Amino acid sequence: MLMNRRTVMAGAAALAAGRASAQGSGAPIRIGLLHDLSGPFAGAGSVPLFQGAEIAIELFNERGGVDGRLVQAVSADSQSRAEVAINEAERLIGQERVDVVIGVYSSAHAVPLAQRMQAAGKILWINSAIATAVLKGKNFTTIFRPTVHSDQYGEGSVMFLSEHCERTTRIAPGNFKLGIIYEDGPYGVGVATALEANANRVGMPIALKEGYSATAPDLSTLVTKLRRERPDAILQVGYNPDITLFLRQAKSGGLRTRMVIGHGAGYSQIDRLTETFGREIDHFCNVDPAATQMLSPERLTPQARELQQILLDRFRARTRSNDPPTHASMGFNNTWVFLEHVLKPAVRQGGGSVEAMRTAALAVDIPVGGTIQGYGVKFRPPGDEMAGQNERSIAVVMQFENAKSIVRWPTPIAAGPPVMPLPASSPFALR
Amino acid sequence: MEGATLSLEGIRAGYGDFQALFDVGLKVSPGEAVGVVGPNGAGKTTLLRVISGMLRPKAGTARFGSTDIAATPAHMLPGIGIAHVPENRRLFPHLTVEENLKVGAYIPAARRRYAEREAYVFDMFPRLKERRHQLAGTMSGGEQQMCAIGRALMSSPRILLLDEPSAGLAPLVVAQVFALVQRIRAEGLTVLIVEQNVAQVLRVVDRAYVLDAGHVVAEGSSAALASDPKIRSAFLGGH
Amino acid sequence: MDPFLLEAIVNGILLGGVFALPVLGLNLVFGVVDVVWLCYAELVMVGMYCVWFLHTQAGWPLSLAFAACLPVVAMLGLLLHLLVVKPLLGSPPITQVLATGGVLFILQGGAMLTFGTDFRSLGVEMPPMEVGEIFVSGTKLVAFVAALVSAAGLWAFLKFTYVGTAIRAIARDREVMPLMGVDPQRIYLVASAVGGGLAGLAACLLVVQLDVHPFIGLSFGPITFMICVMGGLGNMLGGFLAAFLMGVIISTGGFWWNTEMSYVVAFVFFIVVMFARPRGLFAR
Amino acid sequence: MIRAAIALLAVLAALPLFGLPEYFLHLGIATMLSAVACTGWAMMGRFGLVSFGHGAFIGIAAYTMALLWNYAGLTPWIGLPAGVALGMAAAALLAYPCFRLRVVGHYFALVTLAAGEIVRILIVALRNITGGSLGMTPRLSPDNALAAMQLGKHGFWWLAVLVWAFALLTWWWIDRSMSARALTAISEDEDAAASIGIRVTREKMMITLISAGFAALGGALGAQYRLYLNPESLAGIGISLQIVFGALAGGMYSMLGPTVGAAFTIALEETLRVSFGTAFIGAAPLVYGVLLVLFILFLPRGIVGWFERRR
Repeated sequence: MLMNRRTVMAGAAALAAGRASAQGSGAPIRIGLLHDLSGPFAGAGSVPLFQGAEIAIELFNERGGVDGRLVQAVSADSQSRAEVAINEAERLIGQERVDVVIGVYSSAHAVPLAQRMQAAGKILWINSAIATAVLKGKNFTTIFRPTVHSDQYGEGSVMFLSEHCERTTRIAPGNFKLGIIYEDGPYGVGVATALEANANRVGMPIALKEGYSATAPDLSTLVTKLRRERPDAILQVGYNPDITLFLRQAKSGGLRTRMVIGHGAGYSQIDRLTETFGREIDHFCNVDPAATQMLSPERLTPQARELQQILLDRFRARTRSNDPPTHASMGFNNTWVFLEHVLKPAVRQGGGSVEAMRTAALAVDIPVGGTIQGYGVKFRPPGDEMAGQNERSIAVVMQFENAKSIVRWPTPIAAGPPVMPLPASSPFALR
Repeated sequence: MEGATLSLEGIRAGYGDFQALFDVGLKVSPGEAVGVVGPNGAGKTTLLRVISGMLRPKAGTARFGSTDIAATPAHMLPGIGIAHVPENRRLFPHLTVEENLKVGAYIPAARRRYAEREAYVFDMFPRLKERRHQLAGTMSGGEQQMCAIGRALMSSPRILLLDEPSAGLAPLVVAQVFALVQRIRAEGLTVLIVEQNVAQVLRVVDRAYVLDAGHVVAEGSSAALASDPKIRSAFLGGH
Repeated sequence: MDPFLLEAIVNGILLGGVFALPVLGLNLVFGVVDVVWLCYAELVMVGMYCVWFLHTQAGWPLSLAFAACLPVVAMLGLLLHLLVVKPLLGSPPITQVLATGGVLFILQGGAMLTFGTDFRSLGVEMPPMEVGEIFVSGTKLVAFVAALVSAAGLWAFLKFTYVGTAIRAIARDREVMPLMGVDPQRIYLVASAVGGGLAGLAACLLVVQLDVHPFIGLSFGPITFMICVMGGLGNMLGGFLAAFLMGVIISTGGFWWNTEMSYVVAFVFFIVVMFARPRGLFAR
Repeated sequence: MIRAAIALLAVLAALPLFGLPEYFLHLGIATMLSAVACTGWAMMGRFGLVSFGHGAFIGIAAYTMALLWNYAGLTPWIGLPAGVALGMAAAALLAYPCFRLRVVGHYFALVTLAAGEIVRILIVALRNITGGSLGMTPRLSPDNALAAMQLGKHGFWWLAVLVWAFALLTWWWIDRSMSARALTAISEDEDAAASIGIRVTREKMMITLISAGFAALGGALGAQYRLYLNPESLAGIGISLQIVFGALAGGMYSMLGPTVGAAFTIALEETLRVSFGTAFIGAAPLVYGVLLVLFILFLPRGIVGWFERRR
């Protein structure tokens, strides 16, 4: 019998909490958690994504699960390799007999998994993989993605710049040159494509658009080319080791510009960036779903506010992190939405069948402010071009200031106008 | 360094299933020059390889002074005074002459006397001194043979094993090489030389063994062997 | 000349400096022991973790951490030789290569277990230098000079010491070495230790430029092997020059075309070189 | 012997009918197809022709097949052979100059490694056609699954058994041909072989093409089975080395060696990952590496080679 240690431990811990047994009836509900816990993606955000999901399940069980039935997580490691992800999905649905798999960090894994899960008639709940192409035009019915998709990143940074560039830099959007650089994985390519499309839409010129491998040992040529093209803003899409390498080489290569905008992944790990660059990254911007601590609690519903505090306390206690990465919020938030708003009603009303979960998912209607990341949840229905995508997900533009992130866009929820262009104190600012 | 006697008794040796030497016995006393002659494939090279530890005998004893050769790792043998100039010289062609000599002086005792030994070798082979910075592989065959002998002499050996020093050399050069051998032995160094060129070698050695198909078929003083009609007819062209 | 192109070329040469030390180490081990260490880049990774740990976690001064890294990785090279390579000396090359490939997994897995999968950064930096319109990273320049100095040191070791000369000799003819009183096994040990030490040295120069994580070896491992082969396996000077050639090709390829395709250019160039000079660009 | 082989095939073919769980069916298909690739690799590997670039041929074959289907609607039943042919052509293009110009040993291994990486990067870079690193999925055709070679697990199981048997049969046939003896002679001493009239380049080309062909066949079928293509797992260093590991662990000198190796490495990877689970990240590759080294040290001729020697 293949038995997962973590399964046993999670189950035992939940039982030890003891609240359930009193009310309890019924077998535990098994749910697959699939993340990259080893390999390059692990350090690029997949681990906090997993930890967030675990905290959500732990909390859900402490609160009694679904009328006493606890959720039992069966975790699996896809090792940053697509074929391992496929094997694990086969094992989770075939051997572990789960009806739901939650997680999936990389879009390259989400593509085959979505297809496989749809064919097997199981639910895939994508917490992170953001490439628009994962869902677009696929007509999936059992695949759901509560988080943002790559087109929204592109929209976020281009709209943000076009709203603010003329006022702050005296350059009209039509003359404000962009330099787009991206890692050549699905995430980088997806966001970069959206950036280009949005820039074309608002008429912003693109001075350079170039991909690079996230494992490249040197990016100085890219720095040289950017220096030649003199973009007014540099938009980077990358993981951690490559953005650190780029920023380091950009600084020593004398690259200067008016604004640097990152797009999640590497740029969402502000602790890590601060560790390396200190305050030199102040006033850089980052587009991402908001990490929960960036949102002022009064903008959230009381329930969301409570969850926000629980996540922050528990995540900090677990990892001694100063500023939990966005992925922790994503993992917790999206898993919580599933447990509370899909699983619970589906078990109560439909016996927990896949069909009941599907119906429950399509019925979810959480208003803006109702989740800890600020966005609401409402899935696009079957037949829609983006069926399964949360239409209320939002990517916000935030700005780093002293190791904290402050929301700057969309303007209605912004905590004030951005600091732009980069002030003279920044080593990346134009002189 | 004082002399030591090399003695082999009942040596059997070969490669895999192939046996090259059958119960070979041989003795070289200090200060002697001894030759081993015989046709191609008689096992002459194998014999030298046994003495310098490159090949382990399957049976028999091999001693140099008080050392059991068969029980000593090959790389320890230069330390007790055995120097082997192998077949085809086996120089390091991409190293300079001087560097080849330096490798020859690798053992600690030789390193301490490097300058002295180098002067000795350069005195014996003035050509090597001229070409000390030249790559060994770019020299003529005779020069390479001198370099190989010089390399062996760097370790201050007590016995010098020479394998076919005349192979592939022009007759004039062969004469030069044998003149050198004569000079070396005149300085008191023990020499064991393996050759196909029987006429030449018998002129420079005191005694010789005749090896054929892995067996010692004759032995004696070089004068006796040179006049032995059987040897003459077998190896010296029969006149 | 276009100053930006010039900058790309300079950057390529500096990049060559990054490749040069691992190439030298790999070449040394290959030339002497006749075995390719597939896990060489992972030895560098261990060295980088070593410096990172000693400096940021144990609080040692950087110079001391550097000094400690060398013997640690040299030791690792020795162990690799004694435990894995030595028992396989008589085996076909593919078996040896694959055994060191197994060590690659061990080192990656060990690093994950010990340090986790996070990216670790040393956070050391030097100001850039500006010459005309060209910017040169101070860190890279220092690393480059250090690589040159180390290469010169290695050259002197090989040229002027008895062991070094024996190392160069053994690369051509290992059977004859015992006749000179040289124990090949000891030379293998020395070469493995020096090869490991070079990986440690490379780690010191890399850790100030790149973040370390368990998979960092993938970034420069394959290209290192190719450079080694391009210069001629066992040919130290050839490998050293090929490192700079490859650096410039990647850099200018990226400049004229794009960063992604620069590696295609480099690999195609490598294959063409192999066809033209099957024993390496600088084979004698 | 032949009877035993037929019986074994019959048992294998019947297995899915006895309700083998889906996950094991999945692993079985993956194992057999990977065994085809490993067997292909070992066909040349055992003669001292070590390639680190079989991923290149797999990538070319798989993408050709899928692109023909998605863009031209050509069924994979034709697209697969076409892709395999193209993969073999690439192998010829690479191998011919190598053999003529005497690029051998480590040099040959590294040239093939570079070729694998080139194919991988090109697939990534040509993302407008290939989907880049996001990968691509063959267009689904539920109404016409058979023509589209979208067979489901049982169908693919039988297809895999068939292809695997074909690979072994080819091995058996090579072993009995003159070529095997010629190649053995070549691997021992190329010049000597040439001097006794063996056409060295021709023999080497032939075995290389067969080898590349089987690797491409196994790999491309695997992609079709998963209905997903990805440059990382079909081209480049990762897959190329994986094949070599499998072949070597099982034993590249015996007919069943690569198969046993493929089964062993997949089983080991799955077991380690599942049993260590998510508790000790890094333990699985660590143990995998340790076992691999121990295997090579103590079973240098692989698992099957070891058994053969004991017999």
